[in-house]
Amino acid sequence: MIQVAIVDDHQIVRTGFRELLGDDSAIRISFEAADGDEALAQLRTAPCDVLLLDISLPGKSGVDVLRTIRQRHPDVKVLILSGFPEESYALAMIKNGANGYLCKDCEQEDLLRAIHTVSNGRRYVSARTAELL
Amino acid sequence: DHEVQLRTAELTNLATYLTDVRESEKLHLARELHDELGALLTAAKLDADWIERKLPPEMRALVEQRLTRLRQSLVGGITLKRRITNNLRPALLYDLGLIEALKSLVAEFREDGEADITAELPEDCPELSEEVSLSLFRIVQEALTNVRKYAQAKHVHIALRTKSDAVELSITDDGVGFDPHSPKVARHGLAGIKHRVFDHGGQLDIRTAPGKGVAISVMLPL
Amino acid sequence: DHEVQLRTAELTNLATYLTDVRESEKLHLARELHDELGALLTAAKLDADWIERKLPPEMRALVEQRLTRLRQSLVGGITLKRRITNNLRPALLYDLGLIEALKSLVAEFREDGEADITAELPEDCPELSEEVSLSLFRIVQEALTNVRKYAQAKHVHIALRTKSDAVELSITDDGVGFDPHSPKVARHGLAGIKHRVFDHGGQLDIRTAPGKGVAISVMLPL
Ligand SMILES: Nc1ncnc2c1ncn2[C@@H]1O[C@H](COP(=O)(O)OP(=O)(O)OP(=O)(O)O)[C@@H](O)[C@H]1O
Ligand SMILES: Nc1ncnc2c1ncn2[C@@H]1O[C@H](COP(=O)(O)OP(=O)(O)OP(=O)(O)O)[C@@H](O)[C@H]1O
Ligand SMILES: [K+]
Ligand SMILES: [Mg+2]
Ligand SMILES: [Mg+2]
Ligand SMILES: [Mg+2]
Repeated sequence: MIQVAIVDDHQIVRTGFRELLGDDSAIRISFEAADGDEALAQLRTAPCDVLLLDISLPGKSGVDVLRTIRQRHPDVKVLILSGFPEESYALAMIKNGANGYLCKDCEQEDLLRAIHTVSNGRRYVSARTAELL
Repeated sequence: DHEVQLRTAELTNLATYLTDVRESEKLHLARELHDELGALLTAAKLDADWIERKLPPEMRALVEQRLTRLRQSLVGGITLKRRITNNLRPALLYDLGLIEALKSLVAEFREDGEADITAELPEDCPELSEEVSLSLFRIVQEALTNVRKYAQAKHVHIALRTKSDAVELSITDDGVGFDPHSPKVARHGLAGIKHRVFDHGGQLDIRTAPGKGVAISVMLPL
Repeated sequence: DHEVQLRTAELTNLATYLTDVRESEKLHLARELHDELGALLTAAKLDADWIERKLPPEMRALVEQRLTRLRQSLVGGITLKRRITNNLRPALLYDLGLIEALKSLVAEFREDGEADITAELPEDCPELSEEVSLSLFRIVQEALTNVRKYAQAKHVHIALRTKSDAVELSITDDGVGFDPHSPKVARHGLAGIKHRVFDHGGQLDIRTAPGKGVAISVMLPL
């Protein structure tokens, strides 16, 4: 079972992702959080293998949350979900410790594949970003 | 004389205000578009995808064409929103800081392929205020736009150096240069740069002559 | 002295440019949002409605909840887009002209209920250029904002009169007024008005004193 957390400031988006992940029997939703502080608080007690992290959050930015998770929870895999195009962002996010990068308007199979890939300890990025790395 | 001084102060004030308000309006709009409209579009797309997946094949056939077009419209909307937002508010600058944002300007310029470009940027982003970061970003943006438009340069170099009490930025090209004393009118790009530097209490130095390229140096106190 | 003149000219130029570019950026964005994003959202909404209608009841039940939510998201997106666009570009001004746009500013002010307001507007919209219309609109907008913020007025009056070679605008209130000679700093509203009038080669007259209300008169040549 892969324990997944969803961090996004919009309920309606979290619900959409929750439903999308519901189709994969190997995935269980551990928790949802609406901002970085809530996510960090949840991580102290709730199990989490893969954390889906929105880049633009109110308060602490996604990047700050990512850096903190890297320090406090080195085993948690972080998959960045962004509304921004991969070219400009992915590389910098990977450098900051993300395990993968995905656009929010990706297809369901891409998201599921990404979750499985990072939970196995591998990196998930587009072919183009992989080349740049 | 006193009159003239008052008038200059008033105009300086107005220019500063207009520069700031333009940036803050853009920022506000970008947030609104990205956060609110972005969330609605993402949610709509997720629902459309779900419907597409969940309808049994024989029923899907009934509405397939419209459903596909609906999803295309949503992807189109998301892409458009992203482009508009990014123009308004250099997202990288706010999310990842000045260095990453400058790197992406440099990468963009390089992709155009009109001239070589090299950059000398510190590894770590120094602690700059949002205002200073934004001004430095806008200055590089304007300088590179000018290089594209006029310089016919072979090589462009950008350097950012931070000291304990100041940050230094330079943009240099080896292109056609210009006569800085010719009384051209609509130099809003350079006037804007000058005004930004003035606003931060910094120093601006533009070295150029016909055939000698252009070297812009900016020093902003921290 | 020559230096100072140059500097004043440069600043005036910059302020004009910043005023114009701010408006034109807004207009451009409003067009993009309205024409492109608006079209995509409308198309998406029509397709979602069509799907809702065409699915036989038993199949609709399967996806009803999502489909409803999807349509709500789209309506939310359309409403948001409309609000943003309207802020950017006084839609009425461009679609129906200055008179209707001013009427709507007046109606808005009246609805706030803080002071009476009367308006004396020509029935027919005279032939004004887009720039003149926009400037007159922004001037009234700023003047009414100031009345709301400071005047504590009982009554406000707006008049627009067109002559063969000029257009005259006045905004008068009977509120607390202010001392026009006190050296306050951040007067961007009035400085902006002054600059707009200057740009059109017009004349501005602001009459006020503590306790005497404020009367702003603008004359722009046609
Ligand atoms: N890198 C450069 N190489 C050659 N000429 C330049 C360069 N930068 C500026 N110039 C010259 O200086 C002039 C003023 O530049 P400035 O950026 O102020 O205004 P602009 O680019 O003409 O217009 P705007 O920036 O308002 O769109 C330009 O028109 C151009 O002739
Ligand atoms: N109708 C009015 N009644 C009373 N005082 C006024 C009125 N209009 C302006 N003032 C005074 O003149 C000052 C300058 O107005 P101005 O519009 O230039 O700047 P502001 O409203 O203070 O700031 P901004 O417009 O930049 O948000 C105001 O602060 C206020 O004290
Ligand atoms: K995002
Ligand atoms: Mg968000
Ligand atoms: Mg320029
Ligand atoms: Mg004001």
